[in-house]
Parts: sequence; structure tokens; C-alpha cells
Amino acid sequence: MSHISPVLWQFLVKWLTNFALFPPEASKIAPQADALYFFMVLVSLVGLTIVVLLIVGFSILYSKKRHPEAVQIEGSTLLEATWTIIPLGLFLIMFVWGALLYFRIYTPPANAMNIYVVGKQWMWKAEHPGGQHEIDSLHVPTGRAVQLTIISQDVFHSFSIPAFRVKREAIPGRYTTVWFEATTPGTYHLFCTQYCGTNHSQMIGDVVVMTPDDFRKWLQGSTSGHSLAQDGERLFASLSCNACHNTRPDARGPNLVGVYGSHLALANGQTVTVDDAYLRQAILNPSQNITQGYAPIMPTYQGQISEEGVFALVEYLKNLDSDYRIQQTLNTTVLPADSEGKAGGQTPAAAKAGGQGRGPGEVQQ
Amino acid sequence: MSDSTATANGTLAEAHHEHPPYQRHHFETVSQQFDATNFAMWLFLLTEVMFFGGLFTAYLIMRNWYYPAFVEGSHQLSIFWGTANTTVLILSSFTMAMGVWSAQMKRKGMLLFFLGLTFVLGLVFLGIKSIEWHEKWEKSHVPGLRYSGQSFLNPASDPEVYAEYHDKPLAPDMASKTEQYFFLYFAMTGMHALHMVIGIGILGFMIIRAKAGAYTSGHYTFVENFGLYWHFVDIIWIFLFPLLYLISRY
Amino acid sequence: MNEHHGQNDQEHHIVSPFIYLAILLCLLAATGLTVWASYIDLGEWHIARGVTLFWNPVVALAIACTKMILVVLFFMHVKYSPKLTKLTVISGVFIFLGLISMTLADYMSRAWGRW
Amino acid sequence: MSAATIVSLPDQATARIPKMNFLSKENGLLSWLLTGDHKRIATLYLISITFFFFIGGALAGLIRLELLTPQSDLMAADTYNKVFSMHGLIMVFFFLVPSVPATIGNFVIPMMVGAKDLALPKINLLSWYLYIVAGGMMLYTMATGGVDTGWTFTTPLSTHYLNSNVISAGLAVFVAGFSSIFTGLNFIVTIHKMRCPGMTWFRLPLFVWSNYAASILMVLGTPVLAITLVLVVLERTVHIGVFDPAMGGDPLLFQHLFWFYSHPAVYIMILPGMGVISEVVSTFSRKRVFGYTAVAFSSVAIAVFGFFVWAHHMFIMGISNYAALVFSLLTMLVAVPSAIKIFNWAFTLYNGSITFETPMLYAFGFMGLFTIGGMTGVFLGATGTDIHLTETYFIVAHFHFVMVGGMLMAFLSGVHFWWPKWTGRMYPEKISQLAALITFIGFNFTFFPQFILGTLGMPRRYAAYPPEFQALNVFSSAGATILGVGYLLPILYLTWSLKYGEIAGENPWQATGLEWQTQSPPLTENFPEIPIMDHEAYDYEWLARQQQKEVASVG
Ligand code: HEA
Ligand code: HEA
Ligand code: HEC
Ligand code: CUA
Ligand SMILES: [Cu+2]
Repeated sequence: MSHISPVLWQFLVKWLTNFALFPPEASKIAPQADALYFFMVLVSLVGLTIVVLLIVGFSILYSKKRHPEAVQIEGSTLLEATWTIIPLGLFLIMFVWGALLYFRIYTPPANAMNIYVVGKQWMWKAEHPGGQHEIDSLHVPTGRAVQLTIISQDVFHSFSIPAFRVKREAIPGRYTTVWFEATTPGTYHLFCTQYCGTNHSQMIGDVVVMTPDDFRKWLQGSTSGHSLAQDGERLFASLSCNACHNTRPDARGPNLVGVYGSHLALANGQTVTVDDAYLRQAILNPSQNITQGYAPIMPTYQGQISEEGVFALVEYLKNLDSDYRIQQTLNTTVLPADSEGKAGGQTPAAAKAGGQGRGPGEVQQ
Repeated sequence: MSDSTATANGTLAEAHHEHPPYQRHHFETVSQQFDATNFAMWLFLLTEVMFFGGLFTAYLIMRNWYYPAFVEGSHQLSIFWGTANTTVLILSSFTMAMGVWSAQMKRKGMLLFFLGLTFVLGLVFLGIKSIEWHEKWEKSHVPGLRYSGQSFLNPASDPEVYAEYHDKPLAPDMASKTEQYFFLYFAMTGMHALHMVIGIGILGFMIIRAKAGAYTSGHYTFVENFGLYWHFVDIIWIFLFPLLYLISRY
Repeated sequence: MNEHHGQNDQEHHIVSPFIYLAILLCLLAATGLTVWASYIDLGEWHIARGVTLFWNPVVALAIACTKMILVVLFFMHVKYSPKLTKLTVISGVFIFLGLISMTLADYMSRAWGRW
Repeated sequence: MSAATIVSLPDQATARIPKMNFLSKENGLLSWLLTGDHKRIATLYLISITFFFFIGGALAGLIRLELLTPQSDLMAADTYNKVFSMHGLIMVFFFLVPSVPATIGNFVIPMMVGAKDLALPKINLLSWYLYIVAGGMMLYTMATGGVDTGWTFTTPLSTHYLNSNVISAGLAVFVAGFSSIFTGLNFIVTIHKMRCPGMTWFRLPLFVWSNYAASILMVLGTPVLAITLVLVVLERTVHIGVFDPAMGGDPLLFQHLFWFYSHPAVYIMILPGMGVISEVVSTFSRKRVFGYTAVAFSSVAIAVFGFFVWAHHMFIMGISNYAALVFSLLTMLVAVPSAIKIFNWAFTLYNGSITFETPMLYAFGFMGLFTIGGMTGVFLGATGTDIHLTETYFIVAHFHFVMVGGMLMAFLSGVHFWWPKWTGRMYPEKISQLAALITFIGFNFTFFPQFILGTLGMPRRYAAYPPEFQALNVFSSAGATILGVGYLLPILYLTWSLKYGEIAGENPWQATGLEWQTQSPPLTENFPEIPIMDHEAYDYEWLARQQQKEVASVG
């Protein structure tokens, strides 16, 4: 069979076997998106039918043969209003419906599990909080909201999972987010949809949706040995962030414990909520937003940390919650075996952060 | 509308009214011609507004992001030269308006005088501008070609400016953003200066034509329209001056 | 042939040189004013949490706008021009502001809910 | 009233091409290259844009050939990227933007308003020269390796990551932009200042209205593109960081500025075509356009609202959700006037006396295809569905439906419609009707499957794609071949008709526009005498009276 031209072969076989005219629905949002899509298709079909019927009907009724004399009419305000208001109404319905969908897709729920994604020419790299790295693929469990924090290292890319009906641009220099909840296990396409240079069409991969059990197994099987936060902690020490960010009373930098999610008063009088994007900005462009009460002395780490490194730092800072402080005051010796690697993972960092610039005795303050 | 009548009328049409020499054949009256070209000039100015609009948008965004860098960048500009240049340009706008007036009054001598004055003031403006640019070059403040953020990392290394504003050193990442400021400075003043150069060129041409009495016989459309252009260029500067020079001078 | 406001060019309104002179003085005065004002800290206005208005740039721009209006109305004769010219100027300003304000609105509203 | 609207084609056997006309007035290359005559400039434009259309079309052929198989086997990915970039750039800036306005608009607008020429003939000529210079730069770009930015010049890809000819391509578009600005400026001035006595705004043909609206967009939108491209070029040459985030710039700023022009540009590309449809539908149904005022104002509404929807190209790019909301709402508003127009044209047929010459067939094609294209635009305008459909073949299908199915159909409709006026000769009717049919069929074959592909998620600008998308791509490529034939035919028979076509006479369609009341081809000055407009636009009764008078006077 393969002797005949590959084109013909493909045509005959693939066409017949993959007679799919619609993508699978594999996320919770997909049926909702499709509902609106089909509504729009319906409206369009009705509209198109009306237009075609009018054209064909009038063409038959008033063709020159049948109707040699045209009757001049001016127009009709009533009709004019009809075809202004009805389409407007329909369009507005689509607008509201679409906007609801949009806000849903781009507003991750608070309890979502976060995966970091970095796009670069021409591959996708995903970083799980547990320290699993993937290239050109993404493993996610069903039944759990997954939030992607996306950034590009060079040019615009776009992270697209058609089966989930979600897509988000990966922008250089800024985090974007999107979320989904997968419903059906399987392997789905992952595309880069924003044109990004020569191998744009090779920047593809698989999204593997697994049952929660399988996913847990996968996580365990592909762990790199240390969590993302632990990587971050290591970076935090090796970049000497803790030279300034420590708990000493005379620390030159603010204490970063619990900074994530807090409202930070800035020197210019504004207030910001610290989120992932803000943390990234604070590390790479520290002087753009100066925290109130501090001097703009923090050096920029632009060009010194890869986007993956920033992810690690962000993940680390995110998990520096107030527990840490308590543990620190309790003279951190216990290493709770928290399997999630959450607060426990940070404890050594705490020790280090506290311990580097000064004697351990002072930690008690 | 057969052929013969068409051609007959066609030739007749030309001879219909006695047209002044400056009236183009496709206009019915001089007034129509004036209106049309005047309106065209206004439309052209609209395109210019939008052209600068892109730059202004970029400027506003960058200024909001990198305000400290913009402040210190701005401190590098000389208020003295800036104010002087603004004055020069406003004066030239005035002389241009007077030029149009002289053309309207058909006073050739005065027209020549005012056009000449405008010409000179335009040159003065460019002269001052080039002094300023030259200074930026000396201080390595020309982004892309010759740039150093030394004056912002260590303001004291720049005694003149430091004496006046006592700027605190910028953090290195913010200091690097002063390049943004200077790029916009050069882009905006450069684009403005380009318009001045073109304007001065046309002014020169107009002076020659005015000597021949071209504009003082009642047909001053060209002078009037050029005046619009010149005033427009003035207006751009009126905005550039506070935006670029007068950031946080206190 | 339409919207002609005069039969011949002599009907154009001729602005008296004294008006030009007055405008010139106003412009020069405004220039002085704007330079002077830039040396004074005019303070700021906290409109809401996270939204602050600084008076200095506002004043500087207000003066610039005044100067522009003077130039447009008198030097550029718009005050004495047909409606069409006025409309042209206004539509230009409108689109210009549209470009700037809608772009900036995007940037500013990105932080909404984040302060 | 009764006799008023019967079509009475003139006796073409007796008609002759008038000896004195704009084509024959002067001879020699120089008389063309230095001409101020809007009709000659329009002719120059017609020839030049046809040239570029075929280059763009050949590139489209290459695209479709490559996409026949899932692998990138015909050409390397790099080459493919250059091919579609050049295709987009040439088709948009060198074909579609100048298509109707600079050719047909240039040719008929002065006649329609009853003027001898455009207000600024020299600027008009300058506009053509700028176009040629820009075109030359584009060809240079292509000859020296092309450019692979996509037609959208996306930063920072275009400014820092590609080493193709971005600069020359950018400057070519810059120059072409000024060509388009000058055309638009000229139209606005002409329409305001050059109307003949009695030609009030509401007596203007709708073609003039829609070109007026498009001209506003050209004049106010294009300069923003110009400055944006200047910044891109500067960023490439002196490495400034306005758009490059690594240097503190903002790539979204580029998107804002680019789409501030390029969204209005899509209306620059459609409005003049809509004008053609108004003329054609009215003429061939022998009826005044239904709801003249509504159609006229809808053009202006599209132009005004069209300026404030640009960020719908950036919905997934990280603009603020609230901005997305506003821009989406405005997008919905701007879609309504288009719907109004479609229905008004449909109702123009009502109680008419319809004939089905080629221009009318193309116009019908326009109405159907533009409805599909426009409605799918609404899919994209609704933020939620845009997330799934953006950057896929759904968009490719959307814009080919509006640009090719819409504007190109309208352009061909207009070319056929005014061909007799332009050349004095008729095109061959039967074969051209066939060509219209072929393009319609070929078009649907080519682009309808792309909606399905897009829904399935096939990304655009892909040199290679997953094999399961092949079947539909093969369909599409096959359709493109048919489409190619459909576009090749007119160029053949229209050229043929220059010499062998029947003599058209003054007003072969019995149309009412002033341009039809003068000889074909017209005099250099258009009219023997400046006409006086004493009736409404599309007043077929006036036309009939006029003819009776003429018959009476001859008899
Ligand atoms: C001629 C060109 C043209 C025209 C006229 C349009 C018209 C419209 N376009 Fe399109 N568009 C493009 C050319 C055009 N577009 C191009 C080239 C791109 C891609 C650019 C790129 O990225 O490369 C694009 C992309 C594009 C996007 C961006 C998608 C994305 O990147 O994510 C959007 C989003 O809103 C959009 C929307 C619209 C809308 C709402 C209209 C409306 O104006 C359409 C209005 C018309 C109608 C609505 C039809 C009339 C309706 C009826 C008669 C039926 C009514 C009946 C009932 C409702 C019952 N277009
Ligand atoms: C006016 C605008 C215009 C026109 C008329 C066309 C016409 C066509 N376009 Fe194009 N197209 C664009 C504007 C236009 N396009 C734009 C803006 C893009 C986006 C670019 C980007 O992403 O940056 C695009 C992108 C684009 C793509 C997507 C590429 C990709 O994303 O990977 C495709 C794919 O099918 C395509 C196909 C076609 C086809 C088949 C035609 C046909 O209609 C053309 C038919 C004409 C001919 C075929 C010419 C006549 C015949 C000959 C010259 C003989 C030779 C013929 C053959 C070899 C077949 N176009
Ligand atoms: C030279 C001292 C110094 C070093 C080294 C330093 N910082 Fe900072 N950092 C500061 C100061 C001072 C501030 C407060 C002023 C500001 O916002 O820039 C700050 C602010 C921050 C903030 C913003 C949150 C807040 O509470 O203001 C974050 C996040 C941060 N630093 C993280 C880091 C990380 C991560 C590193 C190492 C990669 C680091 N810093 C290294 C001094 C430092
Ligand atoms: Cu990455 Cu396309
Ligand atoms: Cu658009």
C-alpha cells in the first residue's frame, strides 16, 4: 500500500479514519465554550439563511423577466430598526456570554494547583512545584483545577490546548495565567499558536491528562529529587538574597516572610498586592517599585537568573508563610516530614537566611 | 452629448471664465482652490498629529513605568536652552503669522522681512537644538550610539547637574532605563527637528518666490498653508517642552 | 462649490497684527509661567487607594493646552475659519485622545483589583 | 413612472468609441508618467496592483502547495514563513488597501461628484509614485531573501530575533502608507470641496460615502503605523528598547500601536468594496438603494467605531480583562452597521427588476461570503470564544472570507461594472459570468474547510501540522487551484476585450451615476461642461425622463 504516493495514501486513509470535524472536549470549560460556539453557529446560520433566502427569493420574484418594471420605494424606518435592533441584541448576548466565559478562563480559583510554564524558541518547559520538569509536554490530573503561570524567555509564544479550549500568550517579561480543569484522561495536542520564528510549527507537544492516581505515580516517578521551592531556597542563598532579606532588625531589605499575598505600601504612595508577577518584577526590576521605608539598593538580577530560576525563587517566596517565622523563633531544629514539601522545605533556608550574616544566637529575636 | 458637442464644449470650458494664472484648471473658482488646499493642509496636519500620537503614547507609558529615570534624565536637559528655544519658536510663530498678514495686505517688503525673520529664527532653533544634542553626545547620553549611565549611577560625577538637583543615585536597573528617556527625547525632538528642517527648506523657497512677488498679488494660499504647518510644528514643541524638560524640577 | 464662505479671497478674515502681538505676549507669559511652576512642588492628590494625581504635570499640560488653543485659534485662524475646519481640528484631537486614553486605560486597569 | 425603469440597452451596433478621450488625448510614456488626470493615474494603479495581486497569489499557491502534506517537505519551515509573510504583506499593503480606492475610487469619484479631477492631482500622482517606490522596495525585499515576520511585524521577534530583511520591508510599508494617506486625503478634500452645483451630501452616490469613510480611516490611522514602523526600524538599527522587554520596552505597546492602524485598516479594505456593492445592486435591480441614509451613515459609523476596537486582536495577550471587556463591546457595536448594510442591499432587490450580469453575480457572492466572514468576526469579537479560536485557521478563514470573499469580490464586481466606462468596451458576458461562478465555488472550497480546521485547533502560520488535519487541508489546496483559475480568467478576457470587446456606449447599464452621463471613455476633463445635479442619487425615473427627452430631440 505504501507504494502509492504518500499524498494519496494519506488522503485515502487518514481522511477516512480521522473524520473528526470537532475537537474533543476534555476540560470543564470546554462544554461551556462550545455551548456559546454552537449558539453563534446557529445565529450565523439563521442570519445567513435569511440573507440567502432574501437574495434568492427576490432574485426569482423580481427578475427582469417576471418583473420588468421596478417600483421605486424609499426605505422603511421600521425595517431599518428591526435589522438594527435584532442583530445588536444578539451580538450583545454573545458579548455578555463571551465575557463571562473569558473571565472564568482567565481568573484561576484560589485553590488551583500551580504549574509554571516557560516558552522559548522553540520549546515549552513546564515546572511542577514538586520539582518535576517536562519539555514539550504537560502532565495534569483530572478533577483538579490547574493554573498555569506562563512566561516567555524570548519572543511571544502562545500556549494552546484546543481540547481544553484554553490558550494564553506567553509574553517576554511578564507572567500571564490561565487555568483549566481536565476531565477526560488522554493525550491531547499542545500547540504554540503565536508565530515565533522559524520552528514555530515544531513548538508542539502533548498534554497528558491522567487520573489523580496515575498522576501521583507520575509525579513520584519523575521527581528530580528536590522541589521547586527547594531549588528556590538554594538560589536564595547562592545569590545572597539573604544578605539583605533576613530577620535581623537592621536588615537592609524587608522581611519576605508572608510577603506573598500581602498588601505592600510603596514609596510612591501606591499599594500593591504581591502576586507572582509582582515578585518577579521585584527581583528583576527592583527599583521600579520601591517598598515604603526602604532605599532602592537592591541590585537587579536581570540577566543573572533564568526564567526557571525566577520560577523557583517565586515558588520559594510564595511558601514562606508565617509558619516559618514561628518555627524560626522556636530555634529551627525540627524538620517536619511534610510529604508535600511545603513549609517544611523552607526550614533549612530559614536557618541559612538567619544564620549567614550573624551569630545564631540572635535568631531568637 | 454627442462627440462633436463634447469636444466643442471641452475647449470652450477653458476659455469660459478669465482665470488668474495661479488658478489650476480643475477648479471652478479661486476661492474653491483656496478652500480645497487649505482643507488639505488641515487634513495633512491631522496625519501629523497621529504620527506624533504614537510617540506620545510611548512616552506616557514609559514615563509612568520609569518615573525616577525620567526625572533624572530630564534634569540633564538645560532649562535655559529649553526655555530659550521655546521663546524662539513662539517668536517665529508670531513672525510667520505676521508674514501671512503681510501677504494678505499685499506688502511685499514686509512679507520678505517676516519670512526672513522666521527663517532665521528657525535656524536659531536648530542651532540651539544642536548645541543641546552635542552636549548629550559629549556626555554619552545618545542611546544606541554612545551611552553611559554614569551620571545616574553616580550623580556626583556630573557636578553641574548635581549642584542643582542633588539627585540620589539610581539603582542600576533604573539607571539603565534613562536610556528609554533619552531615546524618546531624541526620537521626539529629532522628529520635530526634521519637521523644522523641512519647514525651513520650504521657507527658503518661499522667500525666493516672494521676491518675485508671487504671494502679494492676492494669491497667498501657499503662505497661509505653510503658516499652518509652521504653527503646528510650534504646537508640538509646546508639548515637548514641558514633557521632556520640566519633569520634577523642584 | 459647497461650503464656500466667500466669493473671493479678499473675504478671508484678516486678523489684526495687534491680536497677534497680544497672543505672542500671552504665549511668552505662559512659557514663563510653566517654567516657574515647574520649580514649585504643587503636591499631589490621593484620589483613591493606589490612585494618585500629581499636580505638577497636570498644571504643565494645562498650560501647554492653553498655549495650543491660542495658537490654533488665532495664529492658525481657526476662530475665523469655517465650521469644517473647526470640525477637522476637533476630530483630530478626538482620535488623538482616543489613541492615548484607550491605550493607557488598558495599562492602568491591569492593576485593578491588585492594590 | 411606469416607463421609467425599463432597461433599454442602447443600440451598441451604432455606438463608436469617441475619438477624444482621456486615453487618446496624449500619447507616449511620458504623458502617462507625468499625468495629473485621475483616470490615467487610476489606470496606472490598476496595472500595478494587478501585478502585485498575482505575485501575492502565486505566493498563496505556494502556501497551499506546501500545506498539501503535513510535513514541511516542499520548502523548509524558514522558507514557508517567508512565503506567508510576503503573501500577507503584499496582499494587504500592495493589493487590498489600494485596490478599490486607488483604482476605481480614483477613476470614478471625481466624476461621481461632478468634478474635473481630484482636488490635488499632483498629490495623486505622487501617491502612485510612492506606491511604486514602496512596491520596488518590497520586491527588493523579496529578491534579497524576503522577510519572515508575518504581516504583523510582531515585536520582539521582528526587532531582535530575525535576520531577514525586516528593515526594507518595514520601510516599504511605511512608504506605501504615505501613498495611502495621500489618496485618502485627496478623496476627503475632493468630496468636501469639489462637488458640482446641486450635489448635496445626500445626493452623493453611496460609493462616495463609503470611500469618504475609508479615507478618514486612512488619514487618521496610517500615520500611527508609520511611526510604529519607524520605531521598529530604529530598534533594529540602533538597538533601542521601546518594544523589547529585555531592555525595558513593552511589546504590548507595539501591539497597541500596530492594531490601532491595522484594525481600521481592515475597514479601509472593506468600506470601498461596500460602496461598489451599493452601486452594483442598485443598478442591476434598477432601484434606489433601500434605506439610502442608513447605508450612508452606517459607513461613517463603521469608520468612527472602527477606531476604538483595536484591542480585540490582543484578547489573549495579557491586556487587562476590563479593557478586553470594553473593546469586545465596541466590536459588537461596530458589527451592527455591516449587518444593516447587508439587509439594505437585500431589500434593494425587493420590487426591483433584476438582471444578472457579472458585477451583480460578484455582488451576490460578496453578500453571502461577507455575511459568513463578518459573523465569524463576531465569534472572534466575543472574548470567550476568541480564546479558543484565535491564532488558528479559524482566523485565516475569517479574514479571507471578508477580504477575499468580500473585498476581492467587490473589486472584481467594480472592475467589471466600470470596465465599459473605463475602456469604452464591454467584457464578454458569458465567460465572465462563468469566472464569477468559478471563483465563488473555488473560494468556498478553499476557505470553508479552514473554519473547521481552526475549530479543531490547527494553528496558523504552521509549515507542518499534525497529520489528522490533512484531509481538510487537501480540500483547501484543491479549492485554491480552482480559485486561481477563477482569477486568471478575468485578466485574460479583460485584456482580450480591450481590442475585441463590443463598444459599450455611454451608459450600457442604464445606471444613474454622473459618471455614466458622459462619454466612455470619458474626456480628460470628464464632462464637456460641469454638470448640475438636480435629482437624487439612484433616480431611475430621472434617467428615463432624460432618455425620453433625448429620443424626442433626435426623433
Ligand atoms: C476586510 C477585512 C476585515 C473585515 C471587514 C473584518 C471585519 C470584522 N472582524 Fe476581522 N480580521 C481581519 C480582517 C477583517 N475583519 C483580519 C485580516 C484579521 C486577522 C489579522 C491577523 O491577525 O493577521 C482579523 C481578525 C479579527 C479579530 C481578531 C482575532 C484574533 O486575533 O484573536 C477579530 C476579533 O474581534 C475580528 C472581528 C471582526 C468583526 C467583529 C468584524 C465586523 O466588522 C464584521 C461585521 C459583519 C457582519 C456581522 C456581517 C453581517 C451580518 C449579517 C448580515 C447577519 C446578521 C444576522 C443576524 C445576527 C441574525 N477580526
Ligand atoms: C487581500 C488579501 C489576501 C488575499 C487576496 C489572499 C488570497 C489567498 N490566500 Fe491569504 N493571507 C492574507 C491575505 C490575503 N490572502 C493575509 C493577510 C494572511 C496572513 C499572513 C500572515 O500570517 O502574516 C494570509 C495568509 C494565508 C494563509 C495562511 C498561512 C498560514 O497562516 O500559515 C493561507 C493558507 O491557506 C492563505 C491562502 C490564500 C489563498 C489560497 C488565496 C487565494 O485567494 C489566492 C488566489 C489567487 C491566485 C492563486 C493567483 C492567481 C493565479 C496565479 C498567479 C497562477 C498561479 C497559481 C497557482 C500556482 C495555484 N493565505
Ligand atoms: C542589597 C540588598 C538586597 C539584596 C541582595 C536583595 N534584596 Fe530584595 N530587597 C532589598 C530592598 C532594600 C528591598 C525593598 C525596596 C525595594 O522594593 O526595592 C527589597 C525588596 C524585595 C522584594 C519586594 C518585596 C518587599 O517586601 O518589598 C522581593 C520579592 C525581594 N526583594 C526579593 C529578593 C530576592 C529574591 C533576592 C535575591 C535574588 C533579593 N531580594 C536580593 C534589598 C536586597
Ligand atoms: Cu512559539 Cu510559536
Ligand atoms: Cu480587527
